[in-house]
Amino acid sequence: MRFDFDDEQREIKDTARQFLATRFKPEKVRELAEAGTYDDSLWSEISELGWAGIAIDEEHGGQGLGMVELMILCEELGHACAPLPFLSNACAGLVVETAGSEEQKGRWLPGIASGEGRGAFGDPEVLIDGEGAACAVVYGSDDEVRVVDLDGVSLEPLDLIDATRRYSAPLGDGAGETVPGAFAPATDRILIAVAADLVGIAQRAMEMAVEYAKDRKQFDRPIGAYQAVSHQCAEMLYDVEEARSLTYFAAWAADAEPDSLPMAAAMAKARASEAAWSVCKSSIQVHGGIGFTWEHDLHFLLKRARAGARLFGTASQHRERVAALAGLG
Amino acid sequence: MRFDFDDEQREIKDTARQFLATRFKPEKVRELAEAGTYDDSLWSEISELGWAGIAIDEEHGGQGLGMVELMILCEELGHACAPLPFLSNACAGLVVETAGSEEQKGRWLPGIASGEGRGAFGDPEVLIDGEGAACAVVYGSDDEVRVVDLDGVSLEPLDLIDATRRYSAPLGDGAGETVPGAFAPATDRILIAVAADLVGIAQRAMEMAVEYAKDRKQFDRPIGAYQAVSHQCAEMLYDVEEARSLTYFAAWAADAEPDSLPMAAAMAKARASEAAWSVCKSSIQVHGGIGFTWEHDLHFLLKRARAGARLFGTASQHRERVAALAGLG
Amino acid sequence: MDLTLNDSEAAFRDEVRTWLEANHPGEEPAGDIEAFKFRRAWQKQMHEAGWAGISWPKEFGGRGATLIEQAIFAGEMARADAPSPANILGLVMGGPVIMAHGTDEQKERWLEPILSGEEIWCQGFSEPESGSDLASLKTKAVKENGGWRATGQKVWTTFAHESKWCMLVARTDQEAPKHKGLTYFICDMEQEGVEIRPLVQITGEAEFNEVFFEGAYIPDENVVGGEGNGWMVAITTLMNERAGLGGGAAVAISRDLGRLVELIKEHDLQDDPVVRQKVADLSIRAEALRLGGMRALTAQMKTGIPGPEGSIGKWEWAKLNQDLAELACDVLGVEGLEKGGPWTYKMLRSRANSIEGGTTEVMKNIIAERVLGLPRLR
Amino acid sequence: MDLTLNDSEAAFRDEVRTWLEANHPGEEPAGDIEAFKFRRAWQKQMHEAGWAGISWPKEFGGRGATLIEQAIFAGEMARADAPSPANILGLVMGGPVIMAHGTDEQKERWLEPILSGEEIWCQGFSEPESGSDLASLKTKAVKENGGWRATGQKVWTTFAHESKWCMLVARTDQEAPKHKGLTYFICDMEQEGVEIRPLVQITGEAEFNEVFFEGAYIPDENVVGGEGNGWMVAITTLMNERAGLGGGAAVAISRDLGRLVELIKEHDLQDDPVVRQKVADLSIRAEALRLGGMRALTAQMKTGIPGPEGSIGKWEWAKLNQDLAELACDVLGVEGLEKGGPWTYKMLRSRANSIEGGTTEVMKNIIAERVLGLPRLR
Repeated sequence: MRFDFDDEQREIKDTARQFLATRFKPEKVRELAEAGTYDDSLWSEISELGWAGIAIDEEHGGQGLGMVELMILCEELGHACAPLPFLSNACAGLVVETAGSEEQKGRWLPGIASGEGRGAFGDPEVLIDGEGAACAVVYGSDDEVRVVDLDGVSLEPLDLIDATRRYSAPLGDGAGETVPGAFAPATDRILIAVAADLVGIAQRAMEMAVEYAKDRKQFDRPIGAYQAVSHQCAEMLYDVEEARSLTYFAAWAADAEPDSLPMAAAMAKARASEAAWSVCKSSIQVHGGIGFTWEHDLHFLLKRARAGARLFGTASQHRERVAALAGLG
Repeated sequence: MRFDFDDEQREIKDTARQFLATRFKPEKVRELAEAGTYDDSLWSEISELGWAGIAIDEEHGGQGLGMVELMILCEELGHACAPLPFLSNACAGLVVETAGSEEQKGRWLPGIASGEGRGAFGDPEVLIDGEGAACAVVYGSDDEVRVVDLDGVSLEPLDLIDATRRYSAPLGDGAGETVPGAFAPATDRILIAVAADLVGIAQRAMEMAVEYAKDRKQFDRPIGAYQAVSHQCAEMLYDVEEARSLTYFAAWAADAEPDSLPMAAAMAKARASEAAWSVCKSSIQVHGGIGFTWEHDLHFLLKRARAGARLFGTASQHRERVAALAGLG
Repeated sequence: MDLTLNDSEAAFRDEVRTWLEANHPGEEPAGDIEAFKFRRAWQKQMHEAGWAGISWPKEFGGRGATLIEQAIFAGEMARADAPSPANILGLVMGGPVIMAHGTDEQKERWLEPILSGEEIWCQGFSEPESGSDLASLKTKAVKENGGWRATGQKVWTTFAHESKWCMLVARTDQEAPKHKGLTYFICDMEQEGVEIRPLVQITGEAEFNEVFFEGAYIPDENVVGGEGNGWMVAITTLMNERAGLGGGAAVAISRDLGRLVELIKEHDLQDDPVVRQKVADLSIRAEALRLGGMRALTAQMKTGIPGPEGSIGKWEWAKLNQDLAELACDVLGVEGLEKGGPWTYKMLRSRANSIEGGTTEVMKNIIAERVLGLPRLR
Repeated sequence: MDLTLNDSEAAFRDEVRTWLEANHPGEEPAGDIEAFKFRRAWQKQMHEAGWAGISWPKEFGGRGATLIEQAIFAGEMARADAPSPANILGLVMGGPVIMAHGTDEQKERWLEPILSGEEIWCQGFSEPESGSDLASLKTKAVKENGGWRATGQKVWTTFAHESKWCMLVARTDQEAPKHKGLTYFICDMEQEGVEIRPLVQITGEAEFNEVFFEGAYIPDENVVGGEGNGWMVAITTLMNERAGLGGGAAVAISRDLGRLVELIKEHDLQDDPVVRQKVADLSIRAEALRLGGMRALTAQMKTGIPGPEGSIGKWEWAKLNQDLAELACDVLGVEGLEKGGPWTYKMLRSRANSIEGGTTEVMKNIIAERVLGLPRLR
């Protein structure tokens, strides 16, 4: 029993943290978010590191690692608030790999794994990162999941508050080809990926609040010496750590204990959705006026947290699933 | 426009506060609660002051005052945590007066008003203060309200945590005589009476916490100088004042603006139920270990708050009513 | 207790309502400059009808309305969704502070143009390093023949670029203890030593500004309340602000709540028990806010000054506004994430409600210390 | 990450489980004295099978189990709903403190009777005037030939009337600063100078006692860790307490959660969406508590000592236990108000969870200061 990363996983995490800290400095995130674009060369660089295909099997050009490794990257990308089409591509990969036909796998996975033919991801409400993607994996309103060739498809951009990702209007149920396999396991894994992004966001927003509370003085002492502030920070840690425990466990369960996956994934998404939104709000409160300005970086986190909490099912919806799985039928 | 008591109401409140402070000192409340009895002479004394019939019309031996005056007494009785069959008797009076037949009024109101032939009060779950009462007003599980002559009826005591009132098992739907009138207005008034009791309890529990926070020293200063404590106290005031505003308004509406009564009463009961329970819990927390001992008086308040919050409909149930009245149908 | 309006109050309400129905200027135009022009015209119109200085004494050109009439007026303005007059800070802070602490010359010079909206006022209190701890402000003013030179930075200054005058608190004595040594100035914004930069918020709008004073000149006659009395004068101003801006809050929330109920029905969620519990909770808190306002007003009528209990209302209002907008966005789904959507805007904008005008933490301190009598922090 | 048990751990778990199934002593009898006798016999039985001192090194008669084995054991105990051994404070606090700070003679004298349950231990730290601020304690001990005379009052002492020994912290130097000048004694409870009064709680039960020391005699050889080192020794004890008592908490909560789900079905509320949201919320928090415990254990295996993160678990557990019991009582309706009902008892009893063993406010301080590195309060 060991609830901690092994050396290889630790290495992935540390490398990702360092790499992202140099590539996605706050001013870079701001530049991309304000322009509403991605930096293709950064995507290439990340793909060359093998991140895009981290959880895709080697046969299709991936690294063949597991959900834990994918989750580690997602958390770090959330922590960096990185504008990248990573999450959508990973989600597309999870579905095609788990539920796609052999033909679909052969056709789409190599591009997803190499990052050169990205997958977009959508549900009946929104499509994420469709622009520039080769294909889109789309959850339909008819409970079918389809792979859509995006070649020649025109997209209608949606201008959402989260400027670190690209959104467009949903594709509808007409296009594409149904995936033949059971997609529930992929869906659960997708929840974990988003939850990890949210954990990273929450962690970052908390770090910023703690940092500020140590520096900022009011009434002749650091505001972090007042319980009104320090206890808010303690509550942030409470939220972050609960969300993190549940998310890490869910990722491990995806790899090692599939029976526990559905409950664990629903719990992780529910808790991480609430934690990220709540921590970002508290962090603004701790920052006071400055945290409410555009020039401060907090709002990029706040908005990404809000979007992530909403997408792929809200906390309420996942609690409803938890209730059913917890024995209330 | 004046959201405050007039001189006469202020006088009633001050007199009640003073009277109850001398008659229901904490040691007296404890003595009665631990013995599980009422003090009949105190009931007689209170009845002689005209309290039992305060809102009953003069024709039937009451004082003919309104819901505001009754509410004032209820709040003060809650504040004193007084073990008395006042609330049940007042509830019985409200129903018979508002919805009873002339014959029922003539038969029961004079005793209720004088306190010499008390009314008990019950719902499908519990009967309050049946022992020693002349009659009981009972809400049946069949949506009928009945007056039951308690002469010769044997009661099965229920041992609830609230030791400041006497409870017994419900009478069932068989006995008694249906009240012919519309009882909804009486029901709303009953909610206000209970809400006022809860406001009084909350006020008292808050006063005790504030007092303690001023006196008790830890780490060389009064604990009330720490925001962890002082902000909890501020939150108590927030709860108490919201519950109070809503309860006072509902009482005024009962007397002066009947159209607003149903919504106002539901709001008051919902908010006061949560406020009293929450303030009592916080007060224990502020007191620390000592507040958890039997020898401290807080638990009598806590338990009365819990019972009051449950009886006559929970906060959830009344919020459901509010939602309907607020336009959600 | 009497929560109805008496005949004269009811007549007043009808008068306001009728006037607003007949004179409502319609929706604000888009664009900051256009919107401000619109509100300036609206204030002129209000002033001509005698509504601009509703709380001001008649001797200073106001209507001398009672507190209740003021509350009725604020409620009717909110009910009609009428825009604020352009010179709101002049009306609720600048004017009252001049009337209370100004010289006759100052009253003569400044009051009328405030009322008419001819001269807009802004407030220069907050600084980057002094938010809740106002007395720690660093902007300083140094004596220079017949006047002062002010240097420093202010933030959260509304409509600075439209303003003629700034209520500026600056340190004039470096040696004196923190709360002493401050002086309250009225500084001319139309001069070289004043630079204004818009401060964009997380909503993407620039409702506020940063103002840089770099040797801005202020003549002696623009000192209010005497040298070194700035703290005391500023406190009066802030009390006026909190009382003056809070008036229509409950009405505005109740209007938003009505919109939320409609939204829920449009999304066919009216039968969802969880949504119903939340709406009921918001309704109850909104009603408590409204009633608490009436109680505070009654108390103020007795004592003459707004009591510290008002801090509960500020706190309540902030939380309520935030929770309401959040629920609306939840109901809207992805639409509630759309940039520029009215509820999305409100959800983001409301995050500042628990910071601006005194943080919720400061409100709790005030309640603990001044209402409950708990020992002062530290 | 590997959250499964390895073969040897799984074998250990099976061993514990099998033994508990075969040896579970059944339900505790009613009545405090009977119940204690029962638990004493149970401890004897555990000791004979080698389970009593599970965490103790083998050289002192324990099993020398790894941290994981200890956690497994606590989990299995909770799972089987097995009673605690009678001498729980001796096992998790008294023994470890003697092993860490005691002399060879002390180890020889005290350890074996702790394990066997022959001599029960209690804890004399808290006083009426010193709760969270332990160092402010007032009980004093004065030197007297070959020993000390202790005078003062302790509270929250569990099983004082059954105890042979009390871990007593008393002030031995009035002049020294607060945290110095304390000494850690092992005081014989069976003497005239010790008076015990039951302390009835809001539940109506007397789980704790007040203990009055009136010149109680303690020989020099009963000082642990040396005169004046009481604070340091006490802190070790408390750390052991928090780690030792927390083990089965998550399992116990998960068992209660299962009961709650059954209760909800019995009351036909399983389709109520509001109830479902609440149950899910509790389930999620219970799972987070369980997983957080595993993370803390992993960290402790690396560093050797329980980290300050454990404070999150204490806080989580308290709140969760309270909310769970409250929901159960809500579901029960009037039955949830009945004195003596198991859920009613739990609802009342759980109010102390956020106070005992360190208040939630103190937990937040610890997290803020020791985990997040925020400046110390004051």
